[in-house]
Amino acid sequence: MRDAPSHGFASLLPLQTCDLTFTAANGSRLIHGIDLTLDAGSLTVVMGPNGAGKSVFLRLLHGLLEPTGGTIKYAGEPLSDAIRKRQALVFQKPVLLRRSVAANIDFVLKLRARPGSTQPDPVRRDELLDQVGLLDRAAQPARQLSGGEQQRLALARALATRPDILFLDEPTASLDPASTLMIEQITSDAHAAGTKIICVTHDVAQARRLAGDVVFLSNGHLIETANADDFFSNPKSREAQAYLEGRLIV
Amino acid sequence: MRDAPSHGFASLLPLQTCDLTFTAANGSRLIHGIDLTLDAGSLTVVMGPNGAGKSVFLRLLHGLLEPTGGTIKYAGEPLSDAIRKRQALVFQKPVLLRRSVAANIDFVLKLRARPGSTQPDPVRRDELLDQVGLLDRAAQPARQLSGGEQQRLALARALATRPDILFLDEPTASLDPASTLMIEQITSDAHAAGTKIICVTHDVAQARRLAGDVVFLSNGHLIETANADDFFSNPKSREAQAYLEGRLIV
Amino acid sequence: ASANDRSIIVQSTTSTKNSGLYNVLLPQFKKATGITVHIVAVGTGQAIRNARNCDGDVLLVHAKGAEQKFVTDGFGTKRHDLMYNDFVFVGPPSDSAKITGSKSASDTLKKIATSKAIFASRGDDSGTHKKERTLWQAAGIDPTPSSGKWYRETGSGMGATLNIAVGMGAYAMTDRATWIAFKNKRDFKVLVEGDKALFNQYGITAVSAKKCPSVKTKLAETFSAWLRSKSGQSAIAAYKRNGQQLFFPNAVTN
Amino acid sequence: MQDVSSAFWIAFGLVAGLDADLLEIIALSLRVSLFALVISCLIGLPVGAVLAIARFRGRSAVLIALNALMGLPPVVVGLIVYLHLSRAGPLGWLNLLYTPTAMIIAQAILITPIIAALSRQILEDLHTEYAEQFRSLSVPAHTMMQALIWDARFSLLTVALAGFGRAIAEVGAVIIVGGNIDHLTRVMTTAIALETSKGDLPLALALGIVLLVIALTVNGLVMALRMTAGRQAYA
Amino acid sequence: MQDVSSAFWIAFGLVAGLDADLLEIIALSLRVSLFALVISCLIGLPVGAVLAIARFRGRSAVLIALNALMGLPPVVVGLIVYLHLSRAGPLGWLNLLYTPTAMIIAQAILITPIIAALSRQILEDLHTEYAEQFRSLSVPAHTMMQALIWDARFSLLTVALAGFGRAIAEVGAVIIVGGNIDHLTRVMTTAIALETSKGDLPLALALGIVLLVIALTVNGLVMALRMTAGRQAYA
Ligand SMILES: Nc1ncnc2c1ncn2[C@@H]1O[C@H](COP(=O)(O)OP(=O)(O)OP(=O)(O)O)[C@@H](O)[C@H]1O
Ligand SMILES: Nc1ncnc2c1ncn2[C@@H]1O[C@H](COP(=O)(O)OP(=O)(O)OP(=O)(O)O)[C@@H](O)[C@H]1O
Ligand SMILES: [Mg+2]
Ligand SMILES: [Mg+2]
Repeated sequence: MRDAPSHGFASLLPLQTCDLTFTAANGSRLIHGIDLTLDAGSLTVVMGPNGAGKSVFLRLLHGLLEPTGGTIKYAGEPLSDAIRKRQALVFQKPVLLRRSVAANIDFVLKLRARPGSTQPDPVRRDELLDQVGLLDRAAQPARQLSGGEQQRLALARALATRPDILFLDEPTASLDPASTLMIEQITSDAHAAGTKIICVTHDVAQARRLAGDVVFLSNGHLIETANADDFFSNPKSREAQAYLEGRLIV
Repeated sequence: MRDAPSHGFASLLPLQTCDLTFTAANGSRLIHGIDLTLDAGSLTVVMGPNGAGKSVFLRLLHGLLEPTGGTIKYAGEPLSDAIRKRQALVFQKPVLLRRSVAANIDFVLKLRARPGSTQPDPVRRDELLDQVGLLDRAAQPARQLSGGEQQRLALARALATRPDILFLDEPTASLDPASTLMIEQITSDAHAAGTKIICVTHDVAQARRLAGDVVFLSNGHLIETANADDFFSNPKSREAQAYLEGRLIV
Repeated sequence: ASANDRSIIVQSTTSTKNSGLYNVLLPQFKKATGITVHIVAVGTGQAIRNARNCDGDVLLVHAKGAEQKFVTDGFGTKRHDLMYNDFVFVGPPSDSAKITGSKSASDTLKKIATSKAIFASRGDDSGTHKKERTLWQAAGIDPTPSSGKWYRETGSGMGATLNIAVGMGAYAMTDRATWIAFKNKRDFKVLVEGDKALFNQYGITAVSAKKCPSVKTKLAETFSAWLRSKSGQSAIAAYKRNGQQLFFPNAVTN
Repeated sequence: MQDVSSAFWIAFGLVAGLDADLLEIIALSLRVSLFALVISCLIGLPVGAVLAIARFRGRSAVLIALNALMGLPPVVVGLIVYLHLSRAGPLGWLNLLYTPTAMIIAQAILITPIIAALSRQILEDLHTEYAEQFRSLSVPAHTMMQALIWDARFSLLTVALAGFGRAIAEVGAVIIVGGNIDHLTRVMTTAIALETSKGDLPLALALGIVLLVIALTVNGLVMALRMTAGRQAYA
Repeated sequence: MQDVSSAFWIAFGLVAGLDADLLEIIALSLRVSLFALVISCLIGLPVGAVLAIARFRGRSAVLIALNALMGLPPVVVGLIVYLHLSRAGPLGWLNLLYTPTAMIIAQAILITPIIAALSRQILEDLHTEYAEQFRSLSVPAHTMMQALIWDARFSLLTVALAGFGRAIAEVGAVIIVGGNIDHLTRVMTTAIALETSKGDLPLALALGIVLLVIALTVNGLVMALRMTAGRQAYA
């Protein structure tokens, strides 16, 4: 079984943003001219206080929001439908279909199935559910799951697409310690198999465990990008220092 | 300003459950005969793996679900509308009205206003928003808030009812470190002012900081209740030990 | 409409209404008397029924038997002949039953029945429908077993029945006023006319205050009397569509 | 088919000419149907909201009945109103038969179940989202109803527009209780029925086109209002 | 008012007697309206779904037009179908005028906009919830439409029932294209109109009651089905 990229296409990386800007319909600027390059090889963790714009930033990278300024390039190519199909995003608040747990996975498997084979593959579905510890819940309505179970299902659904780039928005926010470690393991495995992981988290310990490099946002600005070891041992910006110390950033 | 109980009514405590049982419509038993007494004076933290039944348990205590067996008593009285009105619950997935941030608070203030005064009190609303750091967002649609901001708004809304018992279901799951400390401070303050806090969390560090006593659930069973110091230094049950060590509980 | 306004309600057949006759009569009447007349045009049965419920001050229909029963039951003061015209048979020019030029209504109906040509009957118990049934009876034919086959009972007003006849190329019997005023004739023509049996008498009856205390009998009588007076009768005679006179006044003027 | 194209020309002429008679008919149509709509919303929305939130024995039966009442035949409604308002009827002394008021009553009876049944569905869908939060806050039923109706107001607009459409297009009921009396109770639909029975199909169609233009205008105005409101306050 | 009570007795007698003529009329009413409903759903639901998810220039205009079409007057629909199917019309050679097929066509035209407009609203409400997730998964439009319709199927039932109600209660269009011909195209509503014009109000009302009983039965069956389905699969 592989959750890693399933094809021999060219890499999507490096991911480069240039003066990336986003202004909401109500006129407030949520992302201020971010210039950033993310390469293959290292697991990227995005950190920053609540309301910093982390979720908006992921949405922009994944093409769910249209930048109001600047550019996003994947291996030099502008974001296209073909590129978007090779990405997956686990939302901070997962939206599950009003169907059973299994049907939520089946929906995605059918979507990504080779043309011709319209039946989702039950073996792969069960593998995925097993991986996130939900196999015995396959028949249950997805919306009845507990908070942590829903988050795990959303991750399994994202893995079902075998993405080249996986965006995770606080994937373990309401998971118990064991599930958290389980998800971290799955994430590391995917990373090792060549999937680029870009993960938002507030859990500093988790960030330390996972991160290869850290992107720190605050107030819509890119404050700092650094190698993880450097960032945690010696954050350069005042904002990152305050964040790590649990102080309010003013 | 006081967020503590606003009246001289008799205490709702002790809270006692006797053989509390809940079986879902699909026949699966989610809560298995829980006998528990919670007293005033100590802040209670509820812990347990994902799917243990923590959220269901809070719903039962708050009267959102009808027990299919056993009893719940507040200071010897069965749960009534009058008692429910003196409680508040911050949901794991907060449901905000499709209105502005301010209107979400106003809705509750109007609801709890003395008969006759139909206008919500703008001063108190601003105090509440300020307390959770959302004052400058008052006019924004609540559903546009970031994940962490939504969670803080939900807490402010619960505080607006000046509850005697406050149930918190993972209130800091997606908060940044500073906001987490801020919410912990608000919680401790409310506790100090006499509000009984019953808080679900997966964050062991947080539980250590807050808990006076711990209730540990697993698989719908009450596994252990203990003084916090005892629980963290020397958990008695195999399940609690495994949980604290981040091992999967089988 | 409060009780003291100078307005009355006439329960009328649709044929008089659709012909446009009221458009010339009512302004003249209003000028002469100051009374406003409201026309409710419905099926004959419904008109009589409404009048029995005291929801009209005057009844103007063409079903003599039913009108007389209305009066003997005490709902009307007196029924008066007002005017007449005649019924005609219309149909497509192809005329598969070859009824063109038939001398009598009986002949016409026999030809239609034997050739099983489609015939659109009102089938709504209206004055016209009652007349048609009498004619079938006189011809010695019972068309009802063929209902739904060549005998199509439309259960509709005259105009709707003509629309249907035109739509499916069926024969139909209609009063001349409706036909002349009717605009959806296409290639349809009058094929049979002139038989005495096709005579069509309109009557007018004021609703009686004995059964219906709320009716404005006085105003109703004024309307009835005016229509039967010289000015009313000549106004009826003067009304033409496409150069043709639609109604022939025959009230007994006094 | 020539009729259809000539109908467009006639309709154009009618609108361009702004005939006083036509204006009178249009005004009455709008007055009657909008009035009936307001009454139906005042009754139907609360009924829909109550059924959306209340759980009681026999609720399914009530929902079945309410949904079935969407199939209330206009002629039957017309007859029932007629029998009540007729001078021989219990309310005959009100002298309402053959007046616009009678038409408003008939249309309101006709569309209230539609408003109630459709808004029930929309409010219930929203309620599944809000229910626990409301129950946690011990929100009283009437506040809950208000909040649901307010927060679903933009979706409910479509329901109201469905009711308006049904009312403005309706002929069976208004012709019985209104009588289609010239200059008194003639509305667009009864005028169309009259011209049809006269065989003047192009004119009937032209009036139909005018009626659709009216419906379009009303819908356009509502949409414009909705967009202004949506921009000012938050949806 | 006596008429109303006697109507109940007559209605009772009609149902108890199970008159063959009445059964024929009931069967045709159901056949025509259910058939029209199926066609309207087959067209209206996808249209509603497309409008719920698609964002394009002029979308507001399309929505205004669609909502306005809920106010399509039945008589006008009847006339347009009549002019097409009439001997002189472009489709005259099909010989469909005054057949149940013509009535089905007319009713389908009448209720398709209603199904489309109302389902658009319900599907759009669900779509605001699903939209980002779908877009993230690059779900193609037709799969999205299917998923929305499937996941909202219980709410859409109310829309379908509204369409059914409109169809079964409708008289203006079917009487023009069907002709209310005895034993051929007479349905409940045209029979009611006929008895009304004959002045037999109790019989007309009785037929109205029977019609409502039919509507109740259909709604009851649908509700029973829905509950069985809701119990078996997950909503
Ligand atoms: N559509 C919108 N219009 C206006 N402001 C918005 C909109 N969406 C989000 N915002 C604001 O943008 C800011 C950034 O939101 P975002 O969800 O990206 O924060 P975040 O960094 O993910 O925070 P959290 O850690 O709480 O999830 C927030 O303050 C939010 O209120
Ligand atoms: N209505 C329901 N019918 C059947 N099972 C249900 C229902 N609601 C919840 N469950 C199941 O009950 C179990 C307990 O759910 P609950 O939400 O209380 O868990 P939890 O302890 O809060 O977990 P988490 O830490 O993930 O929030 C879960 O396994 C869930 O799938
Ligand atoms: Mg976020
Ligand atoms: Mg939970």
